[in-house]
Amino acid sequence: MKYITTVDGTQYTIDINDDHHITINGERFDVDMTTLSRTGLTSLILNGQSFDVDVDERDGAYQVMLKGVLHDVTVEDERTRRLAGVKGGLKEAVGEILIKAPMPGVIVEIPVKVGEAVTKNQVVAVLESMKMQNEFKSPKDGTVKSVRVKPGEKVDQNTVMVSVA
Amino acid sequence: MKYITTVDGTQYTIDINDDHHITINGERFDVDMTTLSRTGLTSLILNGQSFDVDVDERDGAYQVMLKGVLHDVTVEDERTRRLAGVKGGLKEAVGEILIKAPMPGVIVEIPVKVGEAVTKNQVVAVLESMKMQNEFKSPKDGTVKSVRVKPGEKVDQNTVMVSVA
Amino acid sequence: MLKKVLIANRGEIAMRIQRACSDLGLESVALFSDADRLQPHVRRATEAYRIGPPPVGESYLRGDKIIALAQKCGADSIHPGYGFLAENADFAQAVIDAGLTWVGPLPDAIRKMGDKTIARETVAKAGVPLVPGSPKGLSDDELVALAPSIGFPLLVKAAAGGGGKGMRAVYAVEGMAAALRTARSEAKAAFGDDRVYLEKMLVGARHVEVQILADSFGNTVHLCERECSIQRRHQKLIEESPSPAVNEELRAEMGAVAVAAAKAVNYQSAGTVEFLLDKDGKFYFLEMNTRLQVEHPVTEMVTGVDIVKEMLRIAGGRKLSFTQDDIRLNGWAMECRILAEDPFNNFMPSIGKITGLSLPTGGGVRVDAGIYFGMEITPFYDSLLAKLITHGESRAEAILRMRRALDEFRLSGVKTTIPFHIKMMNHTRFQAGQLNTTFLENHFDMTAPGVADYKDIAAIAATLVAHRRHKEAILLHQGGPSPWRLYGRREALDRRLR
Amino acid sequence: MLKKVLIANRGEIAMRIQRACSDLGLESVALFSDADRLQPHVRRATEAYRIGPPPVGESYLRGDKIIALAQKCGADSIHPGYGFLAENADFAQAVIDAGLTWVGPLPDAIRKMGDKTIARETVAKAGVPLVPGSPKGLSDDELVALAPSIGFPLLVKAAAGGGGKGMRAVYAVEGMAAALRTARSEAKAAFGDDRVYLEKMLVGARHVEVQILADSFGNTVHLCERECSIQRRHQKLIEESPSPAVNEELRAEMGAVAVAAAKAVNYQSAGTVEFLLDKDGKFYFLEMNTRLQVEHPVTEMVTGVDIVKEMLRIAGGRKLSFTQDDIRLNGWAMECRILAEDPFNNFMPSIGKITGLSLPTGGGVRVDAGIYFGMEITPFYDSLLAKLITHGESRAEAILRMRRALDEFRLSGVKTTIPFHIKMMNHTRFQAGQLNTTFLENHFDMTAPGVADYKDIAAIAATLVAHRRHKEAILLHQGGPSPWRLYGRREALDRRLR
Repeated sequence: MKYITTVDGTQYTIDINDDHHITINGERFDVDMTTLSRTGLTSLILNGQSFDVDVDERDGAYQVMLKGVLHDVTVEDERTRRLAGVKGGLKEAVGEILIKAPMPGVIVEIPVKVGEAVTKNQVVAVLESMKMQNEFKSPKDGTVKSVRVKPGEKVDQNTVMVSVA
Repeated sequence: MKYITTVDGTQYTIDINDDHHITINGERFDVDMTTLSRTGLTSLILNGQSFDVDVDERDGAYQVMLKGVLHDVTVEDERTRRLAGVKGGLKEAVGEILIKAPMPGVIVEIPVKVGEAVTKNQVVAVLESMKMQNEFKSPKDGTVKSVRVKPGEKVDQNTVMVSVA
Repeated sequence: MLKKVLIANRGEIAMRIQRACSDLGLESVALFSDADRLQPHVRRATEAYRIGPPPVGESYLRGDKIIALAQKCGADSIHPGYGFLAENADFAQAVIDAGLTWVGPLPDAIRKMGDKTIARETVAKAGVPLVPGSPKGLSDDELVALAPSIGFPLLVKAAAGGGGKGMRAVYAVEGMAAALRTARSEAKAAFGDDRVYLEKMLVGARHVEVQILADSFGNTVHLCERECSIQRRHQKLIEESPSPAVNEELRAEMGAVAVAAAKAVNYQSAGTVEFLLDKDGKFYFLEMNTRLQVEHPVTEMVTGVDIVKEMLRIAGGRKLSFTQDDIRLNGWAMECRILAEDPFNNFMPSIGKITGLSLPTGGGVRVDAGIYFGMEITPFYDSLLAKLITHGESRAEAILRMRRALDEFRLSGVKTTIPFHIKMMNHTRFQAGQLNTTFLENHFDMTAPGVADYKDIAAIAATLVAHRRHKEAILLHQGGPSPWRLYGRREALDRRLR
Repeated sequence: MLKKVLIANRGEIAMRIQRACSDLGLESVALFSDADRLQPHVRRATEAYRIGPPPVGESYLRGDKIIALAQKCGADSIHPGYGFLAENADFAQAVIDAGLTWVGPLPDAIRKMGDKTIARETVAKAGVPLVPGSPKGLSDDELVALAPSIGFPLLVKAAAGGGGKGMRAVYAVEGMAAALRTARSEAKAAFGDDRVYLEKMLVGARHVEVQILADSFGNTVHLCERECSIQRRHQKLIEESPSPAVNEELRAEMGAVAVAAAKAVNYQSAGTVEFLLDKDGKFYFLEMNTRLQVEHPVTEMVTGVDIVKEMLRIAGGRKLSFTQDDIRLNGWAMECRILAEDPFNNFMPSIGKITGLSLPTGGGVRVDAGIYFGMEITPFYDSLLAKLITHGESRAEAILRMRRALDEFRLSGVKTTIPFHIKMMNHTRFQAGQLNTTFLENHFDMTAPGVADYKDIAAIAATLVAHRRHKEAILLHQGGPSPWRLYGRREALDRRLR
């Protein structure tokens, strides 16, 4: 099976020949990847080179932690890609996106208003927690759909602060 | 709720008053026992004394590991005990008991025959594994019901060697 | 000697003190808030008592409750650890007034060193160098006249101020007039007080501190220096001993000054005198921490002195069992603070459950931690999960060992600073020991590409995971939705896909 | 110097060697059988290759495959660890013949020390004391005449024998005739050879061994002694350095003899000369182990020498960087072997999955292990899971630290020797250092009551668990059988019953 995989902007064509062989950009490798059930512990041996990796999946995108470096990875299988006519790169988030507080804290500032147009990476909320101020950014270009908290308000974990569509 | 609990032959009367108080042989204690889900990690604080315990249950009997000492414990609730008219102590195992190899190995000796009367703790099988000879004893007085392996035979884990009824 | 020590703290430092008590054959008593019921310091204790709900104001800061508890359980002393009540002179006094032994310096020493102005005046009298500057409240003309004798670059600072407001850097005498004007107007606006003063700007200075131990018989010994220049927003992240910038001569000089500072406040117990060390090898007093410090293990590794045990011995009225001449440096030690913060996301604190944990082990590696598999990281306390300390014959070996220990350290479920430390250990400027307190701002970029590029490996790993999910999905579609069956299938699949 | 080392071993010792390579900046290559695919030594390696199926004869003992692999992957040397091929002279020779460096002694030294008779003859010539005895093959009359000069008690032993067959203890000359008669007839029956010989019986002797390091320039240094008297069926369970029975004078004497024994076979690399030390302070050669030993860390802790690093340096053609005069003992170190064996059940090997794991940490504690949460303990390899090593200022402190480290060491899913070690650390005779090789048979009872009696606590813990199960059962009865619901309920119940 063939995949088009993009890592931090660089694109690779990967063909999984069988359980123990892959071809990446035309080069063939012996591969042995084993995951210990329910621990997330993944060991990859590639032509004898051993790597301990953490692979995290969220909404179809992958984050791979490898030797202390975090990589953003997208994987598309070739057929799906052909059918969809996608040109590569990360798909933009779609629909209404809820920006939640990842931990309890106090809202310091909400620098946007409902209906306001925002650009990707524009700060939409500032939360203070564990003695630190943390900024939250819009994941895409769009419009602020709702503002659900006020400055000074104490919020629990997972409280929706702002939504963007 | 009241329990009659026997530890290595010594009997205790324990009354669980509520989630935080118990009475043992008439003496009342503050108790705080917490188990971390799915790790078996149990912490017991009794009038401020802290204990890390491992409690293992098998067929209604408990093994408690505490400060490096293993205790055999039986717990009976008072009502059941009264109804059954049991006089205390470990209940004898009943029915046919299968004596299995806990690990792969080679049978060294089966010093009993089918139909032979055996006493509790009499050796019924000797298994060699990891370069060591290990003896297996009858868990009760009874009769050898079956001998399913021969000296020199290689056995897998959980192979039934002998059964006693 | 003491018999039973109440440890008024939590986490790794509570474990650390508990171990020292155990090594001395002393009993110890643990405290816990409701959030900490299953913390190792509680489970490993012989005695443990609930102190209150999770917020610190209702638990670990409740000095009254802590003293009452100590009396109730028959403890004869209290060790405060660091943070919480450790530098609270009133609490120390209350402990003593309750007839208990305070495992720390006398309240008077805490008070004097806790007030920055009194501290500076006291140590200056003892001959400790301060950052050169002017008195507060002079006129513009007086300040301009004084400036050349302090030397450029210098800072104009608001007398009433803080937080950078009313502060201006000046690089030559020509810039003085403008800087004074804007600084005064900013200070006036911010604090209603336009008085300013001058302070020498220490460019490229290092944070170097000296560990002190003093008994109640007047014996004061220093245990050489630690360098803690790798800081982010004044929070230390990496510490080492000795400092790459300190030679034998400077070590003796800084040590003598630190001992003088401690003696100036009649110091007892363990304490740390912090200095800024400039590029020319001149050093200036910053402050004295009147308690055990987070980074004390690096000093223990190179001197062989168990600082917490010594604190307990001193509090029990013992004399120091060694003199300055007995202190020898052996090799090099380094400490990385493993925090529950996300280095890829501006060090944002991370909470959650620890779903995977494997600590580094082996020779030359020490871990001081208060964590466990399944532990919930709550937002109530600071983000320090563990301290990873390595020791080697040389600084290079300590770094090599740190690199592999970081590689062995696996913690999942919350984000940690491990990737930050891996990047630091591979940083050539760090490896060369060219450190200063602005290292992170000026010489470090978390997103800079690493020595080696493993993007292709990341691509393969993610693709294989995606491929397996795909296969699983097909299998699931064919099977039913029973979670048990799913579990069985996953295991079978794992095996097949090896 | 070496560049790339293939490590022909598994488990904790493979990890240990990997770390030493990393500390020296050397590359290393790991091997694994199918049973070991997820072992830490494989996952932490930069390079790892499958060697074969789980049985050792098809994997770790396949010297031919190992050498071929080393050549294929460009390794320039092989470190054998201990066990497996470590003392196989033919393998060592094959490694050398293949143009690779053998990280160990020359094959000739392995061969000479591997043959008991040649070893005894060789070291005797170098002045090393042997257990006094008679030659083999003398007549009854000759043996009776010789006996008083050897001294009683003594053993009559079969010349062809082993395993206790044809062996008799004799306590006075009157018993000689009968003992010779029965020993000869037993020997004849067992081995078809009735020749016997006499050997002095060493009552209450200790096992004391001396660590040697020798480079290829003729420099041979000893790193003082280890005591390993706590053994069960000749398997060491607890080791320490120094020995409580050895003073400075005896240490120098045993050290010099051990160096002479090593020089007698032109020894290079790390090795250990084992002695029996009797109650009168007389010591006798047992054998020389021509490899790294399991218990080497206790020596590392007290001497500060990294033995594995030195082995690699020596193999790389370097001179020893220190002399005998540089070796100083610092404090006391102790090692407990954590085995997958059940001390409550005659040390029966235990297999299964590690379902809970928490290693002890902190100052003065070292763990050398090759285990992980979720690991399957298989019956293919020996039962050593981890080595727990503690260091203290004194023997008492090393024991105190061991006690708390054992208390912190949590491993569930398989039975381990941790309870055995806890009992030993609390044993007054052990604490007093009154050790000998029959300590376990004569002075130890695993089922003897402990210092304190916690039966009431065990009763309470089990009763509370039973009570909760009871409540759960009622809840379950009311609910459905869905495993998901059960899981949710259990969590809710855990919380409610706190």
